[in-house]
Amino acid sequence: MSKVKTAVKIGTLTVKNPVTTASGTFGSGLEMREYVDLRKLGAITVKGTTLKSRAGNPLPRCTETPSGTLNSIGLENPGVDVFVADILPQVAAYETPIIVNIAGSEIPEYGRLAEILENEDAVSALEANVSCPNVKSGGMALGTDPDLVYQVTKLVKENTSKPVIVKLSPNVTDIVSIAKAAEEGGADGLNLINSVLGLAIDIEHKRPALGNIVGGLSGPAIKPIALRMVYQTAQAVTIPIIGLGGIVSWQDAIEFLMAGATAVGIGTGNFLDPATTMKVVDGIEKYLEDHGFSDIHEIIGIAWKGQNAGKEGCHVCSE
Amino acid sequence: MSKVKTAVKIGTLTVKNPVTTASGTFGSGLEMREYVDLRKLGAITVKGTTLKSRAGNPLPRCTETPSGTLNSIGLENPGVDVFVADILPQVAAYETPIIVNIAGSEIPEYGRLAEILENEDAVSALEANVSCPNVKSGGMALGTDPDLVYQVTKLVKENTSKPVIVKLSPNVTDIVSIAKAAEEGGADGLNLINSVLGLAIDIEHKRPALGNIVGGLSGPAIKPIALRMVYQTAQAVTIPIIGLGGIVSWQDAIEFLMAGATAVGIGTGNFLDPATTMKVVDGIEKYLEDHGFSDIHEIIGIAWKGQNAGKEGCHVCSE
Amino acid sequence: MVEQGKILINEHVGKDIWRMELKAPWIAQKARPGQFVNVRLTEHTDPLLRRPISLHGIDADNGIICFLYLVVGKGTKIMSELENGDSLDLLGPLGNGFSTAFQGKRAVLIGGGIGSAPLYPLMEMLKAQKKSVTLIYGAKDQDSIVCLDLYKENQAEVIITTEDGSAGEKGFVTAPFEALLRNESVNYVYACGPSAMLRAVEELTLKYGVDGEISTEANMGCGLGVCLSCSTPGRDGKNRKVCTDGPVFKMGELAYE
Amino acid sequence: MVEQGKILINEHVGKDIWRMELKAPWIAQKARPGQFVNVRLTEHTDPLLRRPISLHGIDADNGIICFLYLVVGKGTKIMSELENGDSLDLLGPLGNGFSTAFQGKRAVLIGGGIGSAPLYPLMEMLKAQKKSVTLIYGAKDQDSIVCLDLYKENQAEVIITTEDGSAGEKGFVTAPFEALLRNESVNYVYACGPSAMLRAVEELTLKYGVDGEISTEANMGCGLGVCLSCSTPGRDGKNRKVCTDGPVFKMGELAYE
Ligand SMILES: Cc1cc2nc3c(=O)[nH]c(=O)nc-3n(C[C@H](O)[C@H](O)[C@H](O)COP(=O)(O)OP(=O)(O)OC[C@H]3O[C@@H](n4cnc5c(N)ncnc54)[C@H](O)[C@@H]3O)c2cc1C
Ligand SMILES: Cc1cc2nc3c(=O)[nH]c(=O)nc-3n(C[C@H](O)[C@H](O)[C@H](O)COP(=O)(O)OP(=O)(O)OC[C@H]3O[C@@H](n4cnc5c(N)ncnc54)[C@H](O)[C@@H]3O)c2cc1C
Ligand SMILES: Cc1cc2nc3c(=O)[nH]c(=O)nc-3n(C[C@H](O)[C@H](O)[C@H](O)COP(=O)(O)O)c2cc1C
Ligand SMILES: Cc1cc2nc3c(=O)[nH]c(=O)nc-3n(C[C@H](O)[C@H](O)[C@H](O)COP(=O)(O)O)c2cc1C
Ligand code: FES
Ligand code: FES
Repeated sequence: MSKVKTAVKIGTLTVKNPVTTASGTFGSGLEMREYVDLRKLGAITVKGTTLKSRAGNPLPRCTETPSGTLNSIGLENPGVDVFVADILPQVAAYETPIIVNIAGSEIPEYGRLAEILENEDAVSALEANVSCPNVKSGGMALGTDPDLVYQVTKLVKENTSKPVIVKLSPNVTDIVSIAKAAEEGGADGLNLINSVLGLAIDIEHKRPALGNIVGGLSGPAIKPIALRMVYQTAQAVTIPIIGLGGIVSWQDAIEFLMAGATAVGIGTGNFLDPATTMKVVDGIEKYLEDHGFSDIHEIIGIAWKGQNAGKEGCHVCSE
Repeated sequence: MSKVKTAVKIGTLTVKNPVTTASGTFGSGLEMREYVDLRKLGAITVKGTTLKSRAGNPLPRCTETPSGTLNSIGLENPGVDVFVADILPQVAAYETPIIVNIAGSEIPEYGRLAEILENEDAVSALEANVSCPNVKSGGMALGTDPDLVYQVTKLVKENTSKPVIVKLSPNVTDIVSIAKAAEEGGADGLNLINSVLGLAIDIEHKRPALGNIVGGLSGPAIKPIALRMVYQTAQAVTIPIIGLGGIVSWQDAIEFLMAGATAVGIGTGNFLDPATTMKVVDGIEKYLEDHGFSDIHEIIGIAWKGQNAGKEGCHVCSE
Repeated sequence: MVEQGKILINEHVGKDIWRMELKAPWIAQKARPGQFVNVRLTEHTDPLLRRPISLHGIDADNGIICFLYLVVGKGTKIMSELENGDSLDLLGPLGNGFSTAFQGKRAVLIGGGIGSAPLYPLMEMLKAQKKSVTLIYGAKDQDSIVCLDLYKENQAEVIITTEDGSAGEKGFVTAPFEALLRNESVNYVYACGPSAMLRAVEELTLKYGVDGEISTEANMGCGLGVCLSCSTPGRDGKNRKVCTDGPVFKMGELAYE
Repeated sequence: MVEQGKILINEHVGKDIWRMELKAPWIAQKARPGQFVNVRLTEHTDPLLRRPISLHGIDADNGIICFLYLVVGKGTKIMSELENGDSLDLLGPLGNGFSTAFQGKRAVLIGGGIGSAPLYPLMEMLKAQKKSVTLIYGAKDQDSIVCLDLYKENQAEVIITTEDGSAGEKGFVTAPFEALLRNESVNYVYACGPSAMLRAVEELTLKYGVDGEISTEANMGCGLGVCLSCSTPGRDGKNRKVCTDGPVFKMGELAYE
């Protein structure tokens, strides 16, 4: 066992290392047992769950872009009841904290989901995905409006005693104001970023490449966007951030930690190499040892806390 | 000469083909003479110009990310007077329409720049870059506020008789509302997108990789974001769009045209292959010929005008 | 399992078609006909995703597997440029594979274009079980027909159709297939190819009341059952993952819109 | 010009150091010592940007150029994996190059680590002009010192320093350089290496009133003078582009912060 301390806390939840999975890219975890020692993960963040089952979007649901993938799964999932009855107990057997990602198309659904999951001891934390359009408010994603994010967070908090993570959409002008709204609503942690809204054209068929037209861009292509949002947000809030977006190596994970993330999530990286999470766990530990750090907290935010930090200016005009 | 019609109009400006350069990635054009037949371009869009000269941001100003580059040049330029006196006449000799990209740190500067350039016959159109922070309004970029975009556009229009293109920042929640504000302000065309705000960490030095901390992400990585914004905006406005972001091949350019762009710009693509613009000009023409089109307008927006167009839903939750 | 396969042969065998043999003992040992391998093409991030390629040959004894692939885009182009001795990052075997436990003796295998790739190891397996095999192989033209010797060596009956008539019957696989169904006894049908072909074949099997399986495709994100990119509706209203519930499905199992 | 160079030799010559010879007649014809080539590593988009590499050898007669490069990241790693016969996409020659029209006979060339790469063709040119050349070559250790034969063949004087003392004098290039300046007549100095070394060398030349040139580096976007990524402040308050105004600058021309 290494002497380096890699445990971090998100609210009342302590995870033994800062590595979790990105919701929707790791199934329930069970599918990955052949490649991943689930016990070795800091936490397993499972596929997004909704009140009722969902069939998802029309195919094609996935296409490749330069260093990225666009997907429009459409939250296909069996619904929270099936999840709780059939899947959760199996995952719980691995004794790794389980973070359940929840999504609703109307705000009250988030409260209902929290209430249902509150009874499940196997659930260690809730992660509210606020990237879906709010049907009631004209279709703009919930997560683009600080007031709605505040409301959702507050509602989830009221219905659970478990730590609540709010997963923010990057498709906003001002990520910091949204992050602060979640913090004010009582969030114990933030997850950033969800995928970036994008589109590809299938020029052969002269139509959008995805059945759903628009999709979420993920993978290494978005890493600079995610790092920027983590860097800015970490300086503006006091709650921990799970940073993710394009992590495929331990070096990428170190970038996120240095930018201010307390933990990291692996999404698309699982598709390239199903053992990516394991390599990131080991790589972070080795990095800390090799560089003489004794606790992971020493590098969290070092890029802006450290000696070398400079002043952020406009990249366009040097104002 | 090909029989295919490739000419398009932006306001009163007709360009013989839809290919221009992305401001800041092609200098004034003169630097590229060894590689590019400047007469063959639809238009040359030159480096951003400000009222006074600017020295730009500290180094490093550029770093590579997966399929992208992050840059923070900081609008280094000699100022509009030097541009007009020394550079413009030389570029004008090539008889290709010149689009001058202008930027100000306060709104009135845009008016002043338009006024100065109004006297220059060699200038075919103005492109207002609204991605810089507005010093007066707390530092958020001008281009993130529809009212300010409306004001800038209106002011530039009042001070020039030339076509006015507004170059939008992608770092916004709702690109369509910003685009509409520019249209209402009188814009003759839109350019989208400018680079996406990003950051990279230099883990060896434990600090941001760029001297300016944040930078603009450009190149193929952002192509899906740019295409999404062009696709959405083209359906919401009636003015033409110059689409750009990650174009490195003629196939990429066709994607933008099908998404609804009337013209395309090549930026980072020039760095990979300095002859990219020429290959895109030829490739578009050949595509149209090979597919039996007689006029480029037949493919503009075909991805949403065409038979195959579907209904856009939420990529996350299939609402 | 992720296994680094060592390339033994990578040869151009037909119009844009290549055949690759790799030393990959672990996969060769585990794989069943109809399964596939997810191939990583670069340690960099473009092209990013792995590409699914069916097992066209499985030689457990010698630890060798084989791919038959059509060069259609950048991933398959990279594959075609690899040389003997190069290694290739393989994730697999993945998917469910064909089942061969049907009643009766006579199997008809229908391959459309590169869709014939997974049928070869299936034929070998059926032959080992003493079934009789007829292959109906449809292609664009003569130059797109490859690897027939394999079938002939194994005493399989082969019927060729080409769209332009440059080899075999002119037309599509459905014509000789329907003739077979009408005139001879067919116990089980396997088909792999473009979805229009699969649909037509499936309709015929339903019409003539013959059972069988199809191997289908979908754009894949993970190949592991975790991303739901490949999720395809079944006739029962439930979705199936092409990567782990498939790529082989029972005739009539999937819904076509 | 974009030229597809054909690799003739790609050999490992020192600790993480490789030497590549390419057939590239157009560039070989045009290039001057101190210029560089911008190398594209893939037709895909990761790694995206070209990598600037100095000309370490220019053989116009045979149409051959040579690179000496240190493997530090993914671009140079890709270079090191290329094989004879492979082609490499070269954009160049770029930059201004060294000038050799100085008064007097004695030139001192100072190379720090891989910074010695562009000094070799410079030495050849100086020798052709009958100048006398002293090379001061500083490196981490013995294993990082490469291609000295070239200098010896050309009767250049060579002084070695290593940080660990495993070859030559222990320490940095500045010690023997200052000794030279103090004791001998030096007409012109050329230096290329890490920026800390360049700064120290520059201070010594200013102190001893000797002219010279340095070749410097900056992260580049284009290498063509269009992106201003490499723009570096001069002492006169004006910026210079390392790619087109440089990479060679007069001693004292650039401002160090
Ligand atoms: C289970 C399965 C088995 C397959 N077996 C074979 C085989 O044995 N031989 C063979 O030649 N081809 C096979 N294919 C198709 C093969 O995967 C695609 O042709 C290949 O992915 C195209 O990659 P590319 O980079 O060359 O093309 P591109 O068009 O550049 O690929 C772009 C993207 O689209 C995806 N894509 C493109 N075409 C397909 C397709 N038909 N199916 C799934 N994804 C696609 C790619 O994975 C990639 O993400 C199989 C597909 C599946 C799903
Ligand atoms: C004019 C010039 C001449 C050069 N000549 C040589 C030479 O002859 N031999 C040699 O070994 N090296 C030389 N270099 C340095 C060489 O360009 C870098 O080592 C190389 O770009 C690193 O690429 P990478 O992908 O291996 O490393 P990575 O670290 O993966 O590169 C990441 C990014 O940083 C940039 N970068 C990293 N280091 C440097 C650097 N030192 N200078 C400029 N950009 C950098 C790369 O271009 C790339 O965009 C020269 C640099 C310049 C500017
Ligand atoms: C196929 C796929 C499915 C996803 N499903 C969900 C989901 O159900 N809920 C959610 O909050 N995020 C979902 N995401 C977003 C990821 O969790 C993650 O935020 C995003 O992919 C960025 O990380 P990455 O670049 O490491 O993939 C999904 C992403 C992908 C690629
Ligand atoms: C080095 C560099 C400098 C740029 N300078 C400007 C500029 O001065 N004004 C401007 O409006 N956009 C500027 N841009 C943004 C580009 O014009 C373009 O919008 C962006 O790079 C996206 O296109 P691309 O992916 O093709 O590069 C610059 C981009 C780069 C990479
Ligand atoms: S490809 Fe990911 S679930 Fe099938
Ligand atoms: S690298 Fe682009 S101007 Fe020098």
